[in-house]
Amino acid sequence: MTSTETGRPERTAEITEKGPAGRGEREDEVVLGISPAFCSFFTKTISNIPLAEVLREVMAGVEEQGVSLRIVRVKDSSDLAKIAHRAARLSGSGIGVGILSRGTSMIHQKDLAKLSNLELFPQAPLLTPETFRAIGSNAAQYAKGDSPAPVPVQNDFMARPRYQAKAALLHLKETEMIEPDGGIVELDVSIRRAGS
Amino acid sequence: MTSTETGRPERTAEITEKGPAGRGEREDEVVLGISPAFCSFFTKTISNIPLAEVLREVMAGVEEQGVSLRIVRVKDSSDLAKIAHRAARLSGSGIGVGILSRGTSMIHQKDLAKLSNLELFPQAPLLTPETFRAIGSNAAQYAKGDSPAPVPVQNDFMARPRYQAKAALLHLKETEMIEPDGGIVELDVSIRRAGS
Amino acid sequence: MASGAPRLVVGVDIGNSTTEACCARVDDDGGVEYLGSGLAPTTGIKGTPDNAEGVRKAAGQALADGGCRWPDVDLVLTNEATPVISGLAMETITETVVTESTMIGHDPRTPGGSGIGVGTTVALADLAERAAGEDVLVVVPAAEDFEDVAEALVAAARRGVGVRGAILGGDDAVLVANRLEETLPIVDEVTLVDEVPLGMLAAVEVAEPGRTIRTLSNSYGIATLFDLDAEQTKMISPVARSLTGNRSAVVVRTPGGDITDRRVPAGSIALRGRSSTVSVEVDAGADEIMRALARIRPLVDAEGESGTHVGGMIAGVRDAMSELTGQRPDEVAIEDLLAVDTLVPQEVRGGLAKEVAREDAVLLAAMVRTSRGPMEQVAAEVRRVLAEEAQRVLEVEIGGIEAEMAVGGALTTPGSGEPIVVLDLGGGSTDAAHADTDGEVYSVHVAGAGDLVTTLIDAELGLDDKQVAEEIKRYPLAKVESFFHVRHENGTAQFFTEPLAPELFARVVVLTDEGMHAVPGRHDLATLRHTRREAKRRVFVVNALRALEQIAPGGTLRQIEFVVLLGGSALDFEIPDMIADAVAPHGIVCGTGNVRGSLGPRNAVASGLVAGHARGRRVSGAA
Amino acid sequence: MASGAPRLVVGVDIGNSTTEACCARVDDDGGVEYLGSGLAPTTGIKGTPDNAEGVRKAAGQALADGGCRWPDVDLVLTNEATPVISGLAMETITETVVTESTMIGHDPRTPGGSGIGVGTTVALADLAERAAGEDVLVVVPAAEDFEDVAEALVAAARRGVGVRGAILGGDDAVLVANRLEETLPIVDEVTLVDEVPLGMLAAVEVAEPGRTIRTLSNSYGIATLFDLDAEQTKMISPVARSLTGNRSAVVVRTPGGDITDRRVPAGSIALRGRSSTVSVEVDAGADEIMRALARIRPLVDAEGESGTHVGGMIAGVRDAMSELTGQRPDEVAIEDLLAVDTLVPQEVRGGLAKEVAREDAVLLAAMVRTSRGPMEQVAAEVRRVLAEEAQRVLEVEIGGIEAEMAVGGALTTPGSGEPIVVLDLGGGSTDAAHADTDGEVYSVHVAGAGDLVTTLIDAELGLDDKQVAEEIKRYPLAKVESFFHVRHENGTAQFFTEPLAPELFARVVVLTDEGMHAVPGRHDLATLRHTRREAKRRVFVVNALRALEQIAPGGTLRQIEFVVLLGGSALDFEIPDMIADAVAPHGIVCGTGNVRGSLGPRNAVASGLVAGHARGRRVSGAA
Ligand SMILES: Nc1ncnc2c1ncn2[C@@H]1O[C@H](COP(=O)(O)OP(=O)(O)O)[C@@H](O)[C@H]1O
Ligand SMILES: Nc1ncnc2c1ncn2[C@@H]1O[C@H](COP(=O)(O)OP(=O)(O)O)[C@@H](O)[C@H]1O
Ligand SMILES: [Mg+2]
Ligand SMILES: [Mg+2]
Repeated sequence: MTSTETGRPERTAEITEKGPAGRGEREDEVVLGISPAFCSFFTKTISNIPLAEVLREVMAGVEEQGVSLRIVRVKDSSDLAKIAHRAARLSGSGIGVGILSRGTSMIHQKDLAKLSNLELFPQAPLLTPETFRAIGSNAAQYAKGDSPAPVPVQNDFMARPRYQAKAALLHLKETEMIEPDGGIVELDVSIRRAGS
Repeated sequence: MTSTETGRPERTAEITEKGPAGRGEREDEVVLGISPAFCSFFTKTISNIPLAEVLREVMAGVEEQGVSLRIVRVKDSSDLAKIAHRAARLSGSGIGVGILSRGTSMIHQKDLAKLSNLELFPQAPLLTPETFRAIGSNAAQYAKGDSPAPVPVQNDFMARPRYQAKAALLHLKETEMIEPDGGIVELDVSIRRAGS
Repeated sequence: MASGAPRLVVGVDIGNSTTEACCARVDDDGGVEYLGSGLAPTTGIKGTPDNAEGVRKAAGQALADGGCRWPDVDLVLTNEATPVISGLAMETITETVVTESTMIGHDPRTPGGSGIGVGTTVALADLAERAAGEDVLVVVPAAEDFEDVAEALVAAARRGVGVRGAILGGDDAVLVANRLEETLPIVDEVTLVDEVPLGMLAAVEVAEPGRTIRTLSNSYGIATLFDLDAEQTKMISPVARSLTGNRSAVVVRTPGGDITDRRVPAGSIALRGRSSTVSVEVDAGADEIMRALARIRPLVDAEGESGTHVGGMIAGVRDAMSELTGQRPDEVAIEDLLAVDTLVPQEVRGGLAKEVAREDAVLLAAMVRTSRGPMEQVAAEVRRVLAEEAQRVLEVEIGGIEAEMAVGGALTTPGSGEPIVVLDLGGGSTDAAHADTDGEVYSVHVAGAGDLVTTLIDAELGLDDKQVAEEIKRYPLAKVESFFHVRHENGTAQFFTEPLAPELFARVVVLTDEGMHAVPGRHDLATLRHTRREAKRRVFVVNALRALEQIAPGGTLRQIEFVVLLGGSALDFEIPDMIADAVAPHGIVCGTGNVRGSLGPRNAVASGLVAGHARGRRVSGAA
Repeated sequence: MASGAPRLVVGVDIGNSTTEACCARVDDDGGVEYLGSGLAPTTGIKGTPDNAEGVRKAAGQALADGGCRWPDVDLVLTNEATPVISGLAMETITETVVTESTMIGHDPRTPGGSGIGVGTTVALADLAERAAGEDVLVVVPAAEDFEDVAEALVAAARRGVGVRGAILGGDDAVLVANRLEETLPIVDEVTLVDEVPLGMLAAVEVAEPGRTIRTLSNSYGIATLFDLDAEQTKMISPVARSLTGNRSAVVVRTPGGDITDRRVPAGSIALRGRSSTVSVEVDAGADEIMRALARIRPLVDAEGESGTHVGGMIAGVRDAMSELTGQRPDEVAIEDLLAVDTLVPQEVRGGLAKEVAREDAVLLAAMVRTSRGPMEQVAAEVRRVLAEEAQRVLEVEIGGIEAEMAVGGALTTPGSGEPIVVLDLGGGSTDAAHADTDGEVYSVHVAGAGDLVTTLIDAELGLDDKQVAEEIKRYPLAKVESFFHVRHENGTAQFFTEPLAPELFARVVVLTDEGMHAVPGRHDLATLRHTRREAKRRVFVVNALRALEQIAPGGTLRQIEFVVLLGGSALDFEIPDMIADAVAPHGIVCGTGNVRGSLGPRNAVASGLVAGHARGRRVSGAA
């Protein structure tokens, strides 16, 4: 069930760059790292959830837990582990979230090896807006020192072959959008209802 | 009672620079920041405690608590609050110690305002080797999340006028030694018994 | 018994959980040289031929440990192995039931705002119709978007509607609260929000972080808000009680609805002693049951009132015992009972938000001593199995009385002396044996030991996983605070140079011998620790004291000088200290046994068997 | 009483700690309209003319609150103010004394290494002389440098000396351990290290972080190490007990020395009832004393055995009371006692490392009702003071019986009804009043209330600061984990945008109404919380139950339907919940009062005075 099917009002993300991202000082923050083409070239995940909706849900999940969020764009990589790990290392709490344009996501922690993670959501086609809310919520709970139950991930072996080709294409495009010298920039994100 | 009076064997500090100091990753570390002329131009505190002894005691105080220590030299300032605060901001635990050549010391934490501090030892003439041990010990305890009782500081109003002139001179010299572009460098310190 | 060269003797103790063995050289004049010892899980039910495999393993270990070989064994001694089996049953005796639709707060993790709000419940969809000046609490389905909700609330408030709080289906309370113009109490995650009755007077309370609600947990607080009379206040009083300790709550006043703190008709239990029978209501609680038991001791049998919960409990224990032992259920006699009061988490019946209440329950551990088992059959099977090992027929004898052997083994603990009491803290039962200075031994078995502790931990934490409960019982706890450090139960931090595994991050862990294991669920360290220690106290401290009372000369604990703790649960990291603390005021030296100065609380009976044999040799040699 | 226009009436309740007031318009036919209320600390001892100042302040507040002026007041009613005064005394009844030089471990914060080592104590200076093969524990003065110490230990070990551990004067254990070639247990911060006897067999044990020692805390463990016989083990057993729960310990075996867990001869207390006197040993503990008291209730007076500790305690209470009231000490009668078992930290006598042991103590709270005070003098002084305010003579009357007034006030709590019990949880005493449906009131005062809780917290934590103890009692705790967040008692984190004050960093804090205050000392949050809750339970739950038993019809709590909690301690954030939990099994509705639907547990007597007056008016009007 994608968000467009639930009849949610259409929303757009207004994103402005604020300059190179620094390391956060607040211990109650989560940093969300998005990929080069997220909300720029791409506007929907592989299963057609608007990326504005994805951002909004992660933001809401974090806010409900009373934790603050910074959003950064990792311009020089399309590697999810790298994006999430860098977000974690910029985060005052050490907790970061990475999301690729196609929807694949990961919760990371600064002291973990890059190739490890706290929670991984590999099957983008199965992720719903509720999953993104839960990802934000869990990341925020880790940041507070709580012990959240991992977000349940569905597993659908049928989904893989069906989406594999599309995923490969999306990845190619994402990788094309890399700016090798772009570094990590901090973003100002505001989500508006379309037309308002 | 200074260390030389207690008949301690003479010790020297062998200090080598390892390059610009980075932010620590370990949560169980304390960073000790020393001033420009510490163990270079000066070898003793205002009350004639060898600076090698000062370093050794702080190192021992930290080690006894099972915490690790990095030592850095802040080359571009002779301001104690600045030195201690910078050390704290480089420290993985957020706890730093600053010491000036004349002995004045401070325990700082990264989130505190620069002009604030956790513990301040303003009267250098009254500090003994035991105080420096206790400073290391308390800094390490803060790093572990314990709540140490602040190190008791003596207060001797007679000491001030007696040492004031000397302190001013020392400060002048320390300030002269500043290298404005020197930044903060990480040090390798080894303390040896003289002659060994 | 022929005298002559030293003989290689193996002693074997078949326990309910563990089979222990030792081997020793016993010389002509009764001198014993212990050579090795071994331990293996008991195979099959204690006292059945299945035990032989466990014996083979434990004895084999003991021989290997002593550098001996099977063919050189002269004699194998086993304990009597009368099975003492215990069964457990638990029943809740209270149950929180919500009738009609009065709702109780369920303490969501992230309520919004703070304060207390009183008003009439109104559906979000109907909010636009409410008139200015009306006090309302807005009820919001889970599917609604937080922005829309906040907008609607703000619009209504601007129109002059007295919006006093909100009740949300989704986890949106903070999101909504952050978008309002004033601070309102908001409770969320109300799963069955669609069943919240509309048009009713209701109250929402949210406390500041770290605090608990003060008004809705006070009967008179609710009475004040809803203008209740004394009769109505009596009805609402269980609501207030069930909200105690919450950070947030909702109470809806429905004309017919209320919450009952129903006591389940648990029934009574009849305790038959030698001369009289006492009947006691189970819902009077564990203390009352144990007092009744003390009055009629020794217990001959216990019966549960048929058609009641306790009837089912006792019948269940009896059936299980009968199945295990092959005796007819009516032949099974319950010789001891331990009742323990406990609180178990249960979902509130009729609740609207999957509320969980901690209900009172009574747990009964029953101990049954079966008719003396066909020990000769066990010995025959052991003989058969060991003949395979030795490649010849081995002499296998059934040794002396278990309690005497235990005392004999315990007395090899340095520093112990007579009059001594041995407390064997096993899995199913706690066994005490007293030897006076004449060597006269008297013993008693009481129901409940290590396995009951595990069961209590499992039930009280709602784990439904015996293995996890067993680990919580056995090992200290810590909280993983970062990838490089944990904070121990006692508040000290420990740092590591290698990062901990990702699945341990932010979890409470048990520090097992094989490393840290994360404890599943959301219990915090303090709760886990409290539960663990209370379970141990209620089983082992209670049992130690009542076993000692039954066995001490004249029932006076002061007559005992030494207590030696044996058995698997004496290996526990805190049970021995708890028992020592409890008996200290009676001037008793109490500690974990150290059999033969080196084996800790293990191997007492096996060692005692060999020692008893050697004494026999000495006596017969002297004769 | 003249009937006519509505009158402005002020009700005043002079309590031991607090003076409360209200003002109301009482009309001709007994209708009451409450206008305002006020509260001030009581000035002077309750029942003395000094109280007038507090009355002026409280009543002035009430008038201001109600928008009234002094000149318009028609009548001031005060309570009877019979002083019920309570005194406290505490004595330890055990004392750990180290004779000669056996040493006990004192749990330094940073011991070194781990494991257990046994050997002969040898001074560092003499280590070079020890022969290879000898097992030694090295005793090191505080002034030695850790590098020198480590070098000496390594050198000796290389020579083949069995260096098994070390005992250090300074805080150097980890430093030394880090410089050795093998892991050895090292205990440090042994203040009186120079007094450790040399040439004696000793053992050092250090557990892994987060664990506690297992061998030296077990009597048989020590017996095994030192090869003790049963008699010697009995002697050493208090040592093992005192080491329980430590992470490290040292035990030195000295021929004559040992540790006694001496019971202080506390003496006995004679409780005189109406018909009989019972004598009970204080060191039998609080439960025994309270059981004896229940047997002879009502208490007429209590006497302590002269020449003993308790004799001194009771005499002290009596003297203090006599000084307060001006009665002769022998006229002072103790009408109730509350005994509480407690543990207080005390330095071990004869210890070598400032070891602190938690000693058993009994705390006695005594309640004395003085002969009815010269209430007319109080009224006269109140009249004089208030005349200043009103610029004319005011009518000041002594109102009805306090208990009746309290019931009257409590019944203004919404939802309450008769049969009601009022529990006034004050500072010095817990007062209960029962009114049956005929309005018959019976009351009882029992010793011990909020001030006793504060005293217990103060003593058990070794704070020696009543103000800090009072804050720990009143407010929830949190741990400051960074400059931007705290973790609350319940485990939840709360973040702040502004950094907290430096002096709060890493401390346990109380969340007072004026912000966070750091708790001095090294107690962790769990200990503080446990101490706080236990103190409240032992005073208020115990007192609530015994007061209710004394006052309930037929002593049966089931006969009570409503309990309304009043007084300062009913404002506590957890005491009312604890009492409600304790009485819930008896089917009682219990909660904090809400006088006149808005004042919470305050102002009951003051309001009751006015209500009583109004009733009188109505009756006289009707007559
Ligand atoms: N290291 C340990 N710590 C705590 N409990 C233990 C330990 N080892 C075994 N136990 C407990 O001991 C009990 C079994 O005791 P054991 O003496 O082996 O049984 P039995 O005497 O019935 O054969 C079990 O409840 C088990 O959990
Ligand atoms: N907010 C509060 N929380 C907990 N205890 C309180 C609070 N306010 C007062 N107390 C306690 O109430 C007691 C005094 O009660 P009070 O009714 O004023 O005394 P009295 O009836 O003796 O005049 C003191 O022990 C004080 O610590
Ligand atoms: Mg929420
Ligand atoms: Mg140390």
